[in-house]
Amino acid sequence: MSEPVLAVKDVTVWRGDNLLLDNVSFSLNDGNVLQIRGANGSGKTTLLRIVCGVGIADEGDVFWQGVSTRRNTDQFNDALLYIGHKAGIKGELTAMENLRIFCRLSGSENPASDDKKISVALDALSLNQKADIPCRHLSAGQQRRVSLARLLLQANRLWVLDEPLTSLDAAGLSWVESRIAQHAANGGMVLLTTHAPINVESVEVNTFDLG
Amino acid sequence: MSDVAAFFHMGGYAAYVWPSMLISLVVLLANVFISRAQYKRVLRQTAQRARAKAESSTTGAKNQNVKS
Amino acid sequence: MTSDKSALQSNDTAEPLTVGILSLLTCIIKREWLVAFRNPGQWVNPLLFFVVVVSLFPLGVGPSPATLASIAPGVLWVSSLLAVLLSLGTLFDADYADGTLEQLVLSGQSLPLIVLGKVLVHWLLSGLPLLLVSPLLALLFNLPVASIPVLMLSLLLGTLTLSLIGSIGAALTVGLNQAGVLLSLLVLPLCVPVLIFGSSAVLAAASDLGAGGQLLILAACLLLALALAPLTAALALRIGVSGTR
Amino acid sequence: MFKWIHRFGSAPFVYRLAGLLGPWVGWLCLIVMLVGLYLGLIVAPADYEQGESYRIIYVHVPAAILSMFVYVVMAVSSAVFLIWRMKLADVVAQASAPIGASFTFLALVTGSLWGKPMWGTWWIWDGRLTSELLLLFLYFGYMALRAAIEHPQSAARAAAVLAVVGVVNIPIIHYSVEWWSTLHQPATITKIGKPSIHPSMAVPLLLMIFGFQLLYLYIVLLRTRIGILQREARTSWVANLPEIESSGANRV
Repeated sequence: MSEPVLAVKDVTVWRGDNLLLDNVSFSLNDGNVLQIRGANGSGKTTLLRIVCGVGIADEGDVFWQGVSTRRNTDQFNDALLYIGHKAGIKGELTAMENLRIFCRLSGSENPASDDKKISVALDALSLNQKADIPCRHLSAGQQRRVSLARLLLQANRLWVLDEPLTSLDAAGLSWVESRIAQHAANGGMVLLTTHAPINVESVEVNTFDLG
Repeated sequence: MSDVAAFFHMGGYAAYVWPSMLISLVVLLANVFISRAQYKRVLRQTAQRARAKAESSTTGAKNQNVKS
Repeated sequence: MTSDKSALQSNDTAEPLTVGILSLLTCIIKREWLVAFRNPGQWVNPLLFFVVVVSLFPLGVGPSPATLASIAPGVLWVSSLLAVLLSLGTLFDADYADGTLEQLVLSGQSLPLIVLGKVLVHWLLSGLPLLLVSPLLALLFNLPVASIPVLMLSLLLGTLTLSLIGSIGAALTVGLNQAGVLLSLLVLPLCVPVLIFGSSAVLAAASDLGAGGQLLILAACLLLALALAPLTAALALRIGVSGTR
Repeated sequence: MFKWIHRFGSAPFVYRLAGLLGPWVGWLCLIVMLVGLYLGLIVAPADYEQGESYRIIYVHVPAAILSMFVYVVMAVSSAVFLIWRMKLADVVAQASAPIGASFTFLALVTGSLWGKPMWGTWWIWDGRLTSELLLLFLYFGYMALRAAIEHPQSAARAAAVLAVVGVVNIPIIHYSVEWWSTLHQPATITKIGKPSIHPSMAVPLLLMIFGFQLLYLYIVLLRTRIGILQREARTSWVANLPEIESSGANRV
C-alpha cells in the first residue's frame, strides 16, 4: 500500500504532569472521512491544531505525502482548509469581503468569478440577504455558516474541521453533511471532530477515539 | 601607617574600589548559590514525581493482580 | 445544488497556487484598510497621544524658547517612537483574537509578504499622520522653519523603520496578556539607532549644518529593516500562533 | 565528525558530562580568581595617573567582556536551536541569560564606580557604558519574553528569535552609540578602555578574565543540568539516576 497521503505518527502532548495525547497515530487517504471522538478536554482541538501546524507536539510528527509538514509547509498549506473553533472571519468586514479574501488567499486571481462563486455559496447557506452587513452583526450560527461557505469556494484536498456542526440549525447540518459526502466522493479527505455522530450516506466514516 | 591600613586605604580611593569588589562578589556568589539551590529543588521535585509515578504504576499493577 | 467548484485537483503534483506578489499585497492592503477604516479609534488614538505627549514637555521644562528649541528634536522623536509602539498592538492582536491570524499563516501564501502588507497599512495610519502633524508641533517648540523639511524626511524614513522593527516585537508577543509593555521592552533597544540618527539629523538641520549623513544612515536602516523584518516577523508569527492553546 | 556532535545532542551524555566537569571548573575558577585578585590588588603597582582607583578594571573589564561574550553564546546557541532543533542548545541559551545579565549589571556598576573619582559624576554617557546599558535591556527583554509565554516550547523558540535579532542589532547599536557619544561630548575623556598596560598589571587582568570565563562555564554547566532535568523529567533515564533514587530514598 503506497505511503498514506496524510500520516500522523506518535503525536504526544503533555499538559504539565498529565498526558493529554499519548502516541496518537492515524493516517488518511483520498476519499477518507475520519471523525475524532472524545470527551471535552480530551485534546481533540489540540490534535487538530497540531495536524494543521498551528500547534506544537512534544513528540511525534505529521507527514503530508510522506514528507514532514515542517519541510513542505507551503505545499501542505495549499492543500489544507482548516476551520477551527473561532470562525476565522473579521467582524468589521462583510461576509462578501471576508470570502473574497479567502478566495484570493487560496490562489484565485480573478475577482469576477470569485464573486459569482461567493453569491452561489451564500445562497446555498441562505445568507444572501446578509452578504453586505458587517459580520459582527450576524449571530454565531450565521458567522459559522459564513466560514463554512469556504467549503464551496476553495479547492483544497484536506479539510480539517473542528466541530463544524456547532450552533447550526437542521438545514445547516444536512448541508454540511452533504458537502462532506461530496468532497469525499470527489477524492478529498476530511478530518473532523463533532459531538453528535454525523450520518453521511454513501461514504464510510471511520472514527478514532481519544481516551 | 602600617601596610595593612595602607592596603585598605587604597590611596584614598577605598570608597570606590572596595564597594565595586564587594558588589561583584555578592552578585557572582548570588548567581552560584541560587543556581545550586535551584538544582537541589528541581532534583527533589523530579524525585517526588518519579516516585509518585512509580507508586501509581505499582498500585496499578497491584489492582491488575487483584482483578485477574 | 451541485457546485462546479468542488472539482478537485487530486493529482499529487498540484503545483502550489501561489498568488502573484502584487495581487497578494493589494488584497492584504485592502483588507487592512477596510478593517482600520471601520474602527477609527485604532489609529486616531496614537496620533492624539503623540500631540498630547509632545505638548506636555514645555509645561515640564519651562517655556523659554532657547531650551525648547534645543530639546525639540529629541522630544519629537522620542514621542513619535512611543506613539508608533503604542499603535503596534493592533497589528496582530485583533487577528489573533478572531482566528483570522491562523488562516493567514495557513494560507500557503508567502507570510512575509502578508506581514509587509499589514505593516505598510499600519504605517500609513500611524507613522504618516505623525509626519503630517510634526510641522505644527515643531512650531510650538520654535524650531527654525528651515529644519522642518529635514524633520519630516527623517520621520518619514524613521517611523517606517520603527513600524517594521516593531512588527517583530508584535509578532513575538501576539496573544500574550500585557503584550504592550513587553513589546516596548523588546523593541526599544532595537530602535535606538533610528532615534539617535533621527534626532541628530533634526538637530543638525536646526543649527543649519548639513543633515545629509544622518538621513542616509536612516535610509540604510530602513532598507535593512525592509529586508529582514518581514521574514523574522513571519517566523515569529508561526511560533506565536502555535504557542498558546 | 558529525556523529561526534550528535553525541552532544543526547541529554544523558551532556547531563553526566556537566556533572563531572562541574566541580573541577568550580575549584579551578576559585583558584584563578584568588591568584588574580592577589596579584591585582596587592602586587601590581599603582597607576601613575589614576592611583589605586584603576584596580577596579580587574572586575570591570572582565565583566564587560563576559557580558558581550555570553550574549553572543546565547545568540549562537539560539540559532542552532532554531535551525537544527537541538533542544540542548536552547537549554544552554536559557542557562546563560541570568549570569549574562549579572555580568552586564556588574560592568555598569563598576564602570560608574570607576568613573566617579575620574570625572566626578556617577554616570557618564560614554559610548561603551551606554551600549552596556542597552545590552542589559536586551537581556531583560529575553528573560521577560521567555517568562511571559507559558507554553515552554514556543517560549523557547520565541526567545531564540529575539536573541538572534538582538545579536544582529548589537553592532549597529554599538556604533551608533559610539558615534552619538563622540558627537555630543568633545573627546576630552581619557581612554576608558584598556590603558597601555604594564605587564605586571596585565597578568592579573588576564587571570581575572579567565576566572570570569570559568565562573560562566560553571554556572552554565550547573543550569544546563537543571534545564535537562526539567525537560526530561518524565524519561526513564532520569528516573533511575543515582541522585534521584538517593534523594527519593532518604525522603521515605
